Amino acid sequence: MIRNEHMKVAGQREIARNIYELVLEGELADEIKEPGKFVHVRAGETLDPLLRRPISIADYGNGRITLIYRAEGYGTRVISEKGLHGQADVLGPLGNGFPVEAAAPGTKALLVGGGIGVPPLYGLSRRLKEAGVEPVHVLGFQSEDVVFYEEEFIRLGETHIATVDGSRGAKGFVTDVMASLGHEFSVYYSCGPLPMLKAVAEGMAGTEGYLSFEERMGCGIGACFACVCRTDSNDRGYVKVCSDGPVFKAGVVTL
Amino acid sequence: MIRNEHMKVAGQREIARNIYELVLEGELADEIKEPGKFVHVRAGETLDPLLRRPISIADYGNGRITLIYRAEGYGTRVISEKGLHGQADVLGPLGNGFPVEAAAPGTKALLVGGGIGVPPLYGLSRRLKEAGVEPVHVLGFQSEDVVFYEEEFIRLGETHIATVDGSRGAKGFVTDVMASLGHEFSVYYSCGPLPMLKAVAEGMAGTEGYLSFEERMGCGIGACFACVCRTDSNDRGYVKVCSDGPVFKAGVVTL
Amino acid sequence: MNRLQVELPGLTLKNPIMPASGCFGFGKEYAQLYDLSKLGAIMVKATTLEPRFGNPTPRVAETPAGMLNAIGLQNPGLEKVVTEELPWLEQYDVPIIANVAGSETEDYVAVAERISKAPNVRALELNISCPNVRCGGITFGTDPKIAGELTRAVKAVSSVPVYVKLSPNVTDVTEIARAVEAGGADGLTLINTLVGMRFDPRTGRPVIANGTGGLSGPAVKPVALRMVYEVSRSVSIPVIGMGGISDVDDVINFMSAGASAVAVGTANFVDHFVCPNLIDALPDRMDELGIRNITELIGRSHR
Amino acid sequence: MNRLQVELPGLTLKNPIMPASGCFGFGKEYAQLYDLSKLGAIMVKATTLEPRFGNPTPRVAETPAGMLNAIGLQNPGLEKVVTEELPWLEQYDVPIIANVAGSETEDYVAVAERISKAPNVRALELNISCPNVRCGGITFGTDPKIAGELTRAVKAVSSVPVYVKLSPNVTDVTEIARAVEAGGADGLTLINTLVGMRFDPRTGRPVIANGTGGLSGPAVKPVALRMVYEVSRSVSIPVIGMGGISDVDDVINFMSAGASAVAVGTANFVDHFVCPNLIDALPDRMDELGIRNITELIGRSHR
Ligand SMILES: Cc1cc2nc3c(=O)[nH]c(=O)nc-3n(C[C@H](O)[C@H](O)[C@H](O)COP(=O)(O)OP(=O)(O)OC[C@H]3O[C@@H](n4cnc5c(N)ncnc54)[C@H](O)[C@@H]3O)c2cc1C
Ligand SMILES: Cc1cc2nc3c(=O)[nH]c(=O)nc-3n(C[C@H](O)[C@H](O)[C@H](O)COP(=O)(O)OP(=O)(O)OC[C@H]3O[C@@H](n4cnc5c(N)ncnc54)[C@H](O)[C@@H]3O)c2cc1C
Ligand SMILES: Cc1cc2nc3c(=O)[nH]c(=O)nc-3n(C[C@H](O)[C@H](O)[C@H](O)COP(=O)(O)O)c2cc1C
Ligand SMILES: Cc1cc2nc3c(=O)[nH]c(=O)nc-3n(C[C@H](O)[C@H](O)[C@H](O)COP(=O)(O)O)c2cc1C
Ligand code: FES
Ligand code: FES
Repeated sequence: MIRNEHMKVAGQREIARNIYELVLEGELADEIKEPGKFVHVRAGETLDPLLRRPISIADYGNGRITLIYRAEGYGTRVISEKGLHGQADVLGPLGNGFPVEAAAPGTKALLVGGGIGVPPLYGLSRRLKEAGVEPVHVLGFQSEDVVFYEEEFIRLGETHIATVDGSRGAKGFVTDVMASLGHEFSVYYSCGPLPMLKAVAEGMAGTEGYLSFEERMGCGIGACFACVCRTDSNDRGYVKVCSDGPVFKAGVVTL
Repeated sequence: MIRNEHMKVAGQREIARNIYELVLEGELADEIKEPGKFVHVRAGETLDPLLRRPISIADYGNGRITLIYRAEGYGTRVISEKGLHGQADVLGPLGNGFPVEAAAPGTKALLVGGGIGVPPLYGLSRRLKEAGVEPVHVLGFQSEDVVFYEEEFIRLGETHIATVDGSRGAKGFVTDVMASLGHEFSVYYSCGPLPMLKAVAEGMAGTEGYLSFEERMGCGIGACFACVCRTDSNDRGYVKVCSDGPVFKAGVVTL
Repeated sequence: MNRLQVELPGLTLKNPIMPASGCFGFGKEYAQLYDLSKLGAIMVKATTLEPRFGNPTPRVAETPAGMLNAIGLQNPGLEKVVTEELPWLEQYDVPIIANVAGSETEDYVAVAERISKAPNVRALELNISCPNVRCGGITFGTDPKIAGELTRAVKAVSSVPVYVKLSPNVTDVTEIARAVEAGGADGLTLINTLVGMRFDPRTGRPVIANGTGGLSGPAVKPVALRMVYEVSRSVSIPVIGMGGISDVDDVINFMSAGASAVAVGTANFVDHFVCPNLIDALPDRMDELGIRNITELIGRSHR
Repeated sequence: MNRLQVELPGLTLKNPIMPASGCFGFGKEYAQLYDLSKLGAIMVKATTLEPRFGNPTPRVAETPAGMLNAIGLQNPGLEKVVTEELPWLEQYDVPIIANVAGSETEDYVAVAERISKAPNVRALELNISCPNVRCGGITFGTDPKIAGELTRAVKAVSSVPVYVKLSPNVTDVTEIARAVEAGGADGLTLINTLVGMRFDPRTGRPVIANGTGGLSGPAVKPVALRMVYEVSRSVSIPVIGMGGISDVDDVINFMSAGASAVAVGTANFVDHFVCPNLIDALPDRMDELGIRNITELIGRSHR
């Protein structure tokens, strides 16, 4: 069930430059059955900024959810600085997440994330591991100062970091690292900027894959048609990222 | 000099229902030479609420100013709830205050305040007392739950409280109390809603008096012509409450 | 007696609150959140003769206390709306106002004729004011003569009362209002969105793929109130007011300005429960203001 | 070379930032706060032939991310402006743009002729768009023919270039823009305020004593940007853009949309140092965006 809840802020900390980890407590947490869903967060309580911000659920459990977001634009800065006075106005859980069951127990799954696309992969990786799947992580960032959750991912499985400027891990893009991996994957999952998703999908052509998309949103629940993507694979000719996604099987959305 | 300063919040407390006392620290405090001036306070830091709120300086000294305001409308509620995170964006001091020197030492001065017009009279009363004038206070409120600073005023001199519903002090208006005072006053000072100022000025006709006015403001410094009042007593035909006032000698502003 | 009840041509409203067209789809999504029977009415998404995909993305952008949209009337087309969307809504006890759009008079007429026969459609809202579609649309809404003629053509075929939705992007909104009243409109709805833009400082280009978009939300409320005030004084048909409504005093104020009922658009994205919340808040606020029946508010600023 | 310098008819601007008319009086008040010589120019308060008292109070009201005003062109009148206000401003090294208003063509012509001879007045801004005065004013700004004729009449007597200030309360702002260009305008300034209202829920009456007021501030920015974009593409004279500017990216965006310089109005009430702050912030932001000279920004969205 979708709830609109004033969730209690159990903690917020800056885990990398302008990247915040926000832990929220409330009943909404118990509604989440799948990693990769998102919540729609109100920034402040006045009329400016007006719209909610979509943020992936990075992790969930025990009546809590964890969000990891970059405070760069106007609204996310308000959220980080002062929008959250002990509580946050959150709508969710929204959308469809990553299918954990797509990876058979005992197989390896590839998880590829870029920047603020990394957070939902953490919850996914935990669930995969619980299901007996071996997650392998390839995480791309701009530079060392914005790398986050490296330790957390390492604890769950093999983890490769790439930075554009080479200041941490391999220099280059996630696809450069992927090319050098010698594993067999039953399935891949990816979240990040569109050009990255495209490159990942090309590199993994032939393997079953799931991609999580971003689009500007209005309602976040499928009512306003703000967030559509073209697709050739259904009769409508489009999907809505907020309610049909944000996760789609590779090949559904025209890249 | 007029400063725009992010003043440090030294303390805020609710002193009556929806009435807050806010103590601010900063260099602006040292610019104040006269009671009855005001500051222009920004509510929040986003674009809504947009305009600053004019609030009288209730007291000042030792690098601090005290504001007393009613959090009733949109902006003042934002100020009280969350607008002030350790600091407040304040422009001031603005306008012209009460002339303390109008009351000769050894004489009695009448101070009449209504509701949120009471605060600036506190700073005035302190300065009068320091100057050897004996202040007599008549303070009107709606009802007992919004009465504030009674003790503080009593410490400075004779103090009469009137409430509209009689729940504290005399039942009725300040003018009812004024009629029953047996004193001789060299001068009177008043701040409150327009009908009260009018009644006070009528009741005190013949005595030198100073009235503090309220008007909706834009700039707060005399540039936008939002806050004009008609007057017959100067060649322009009007005064600006923000820069010519808010305090005017009784008779200047057409009531 | 229901204090919140309002009677309008074709519509008996339990309360004067309805979601605005385009902000509520065909109701399915919000039905997950609350019981749609609670609403005074529902203004469903614009319907065109053929299915439309709409504009490229990004289609929305935030602005100070507002937003821009250029959805481009994406909708599944008349056939699907009358065979799937509207029948699905029949399970709720709520009148539907069907928003009708097109590029040519013939499109409007064809959609109006068929959609007005759907059992739960109690009124049409002629969308002559959408700023986000290139052909037709916007000119219908800015030329009084064309607007009047279109109204007449649609009235001739509609089985239910016809409300015309006015554009705020005009020099004199009362001129268009009078023209569509003369054309036989049963009511007016206003305002649609103001045309606006947002730019990306890095690229220097518009943020919305379409270039311009329609501005809505609290930012436009003062303009909407002014137009509702002006229009309701210059016509004798009822007005449904909208533009930036987000709290109960906004409802009171639009009705004071002259609206007989109100629609809520953008605020549904900010507080997804805003419509039922407003309905619940109205009686208490009316008590505070000494208003017995909501209809007392209508146009009280004119008196 | 000064990276921020902009050359416009009659105006050599140290930087493209100037306070907008009506939000800065004749400079005296802000001169207490900072050195006016820092500004690109100053658009002073509207001047009419005779002194005006203006409208009753309340004259201003807050709205979401904006404000309404109905000052009513209060000003000390031509005589006092040219003998007192303008001479006082001569102590600063800053070009003055004199905002000229009136009810009849003759008023405009008389004010323009005399005020354009003041030594520090480098340009006129013809205010044909003030929504808060009853006679004249607003019709000049909404009728292309009358606007063109007024421009021609004023051009005939003005000793300095003439900019015409456009109203956003029109169906097609480019039509008026082209008409005043044809009338000989040297430049355009836009936008003036949108007509709006606010109501008091307790009384049901308008908050502004005048009933309607002019909406300004960040709320109107998307409309202003759109109009600057449209107008700058349809005329060949320069445009000074305004409407809701409050930060350095707003300046960049208005110039990207097609403005050659910008004016800041309402924001002066929120941050009284906004103009010098913007001037100081521009070079750093230009560095971040890889812009060498500010003029590179002008109209880059059109290319
Ligand atoms: C399904 C989904 C999940 C997301 N998960 C995360 C996450 O876990 N962590 C994280 O840091 N970010 C995430 N994002 C991106 C995040 O929503 C944007 O970074 C954020 O909305 C930007 O808002 P702002 O206030 O910083 O910027 P502003 O510039 O103030 O935003 C203006 C408007 O544009 C929208 N917008 C701007 N950038 C984006 C974007 N990239 N995607 C969607 N809308 C955008 C905003 O929501 C807002 O409506 C996610 C986006 C989507 C769609
Ligand atoms: C010189 C001066 C001194 C003042 N001193 C005090 C004081 O010491 N304590 C105190 O509680 N109040 C004082 N006021 C009144 C105070 O400014 C208003 O109560 C406050 O601005 C209301 O803002 P809001 O956010 O509560 O209401 P909103 O309804 O959100 O206000 C909307 C707009 O109207 C203006 N406004 C509303 N009411 C008034 C009013 N009565 N006077 C002026 N502007 C108004 C606001 O400033 C704002 O611009 C003073 C006013 C003036 C002019
Ligand atoms: C995302 C979005 C889509 C809209 N689609 C339509 C539409 O299809 N038909 C229509 O008549 N109006 C449409 N509108 C306009 C609204 O119905 C309403 O007139 C306008 O948004 C003002 O109200 P608001 O400020 O409450 O949103 C749309 C508005 C938004 C924000
Ligand atoms: C209080 C106030 C007074 C104004 N007076 C005038 C005026 O005298 N002449 C004029 O041309 N514009 C006047 N304007 C309009 C502004 O110059 C400007 O065009 C408009 O406010 C939009 O800019 P902004 O959003 O930055 O305020 C006034 C605006 C305000 C807010
Ligand atoms: S955000 Fe409204 S449909 Fe997806
Ligand atoms: S508030 Fe601007 S002149 Fe007084």
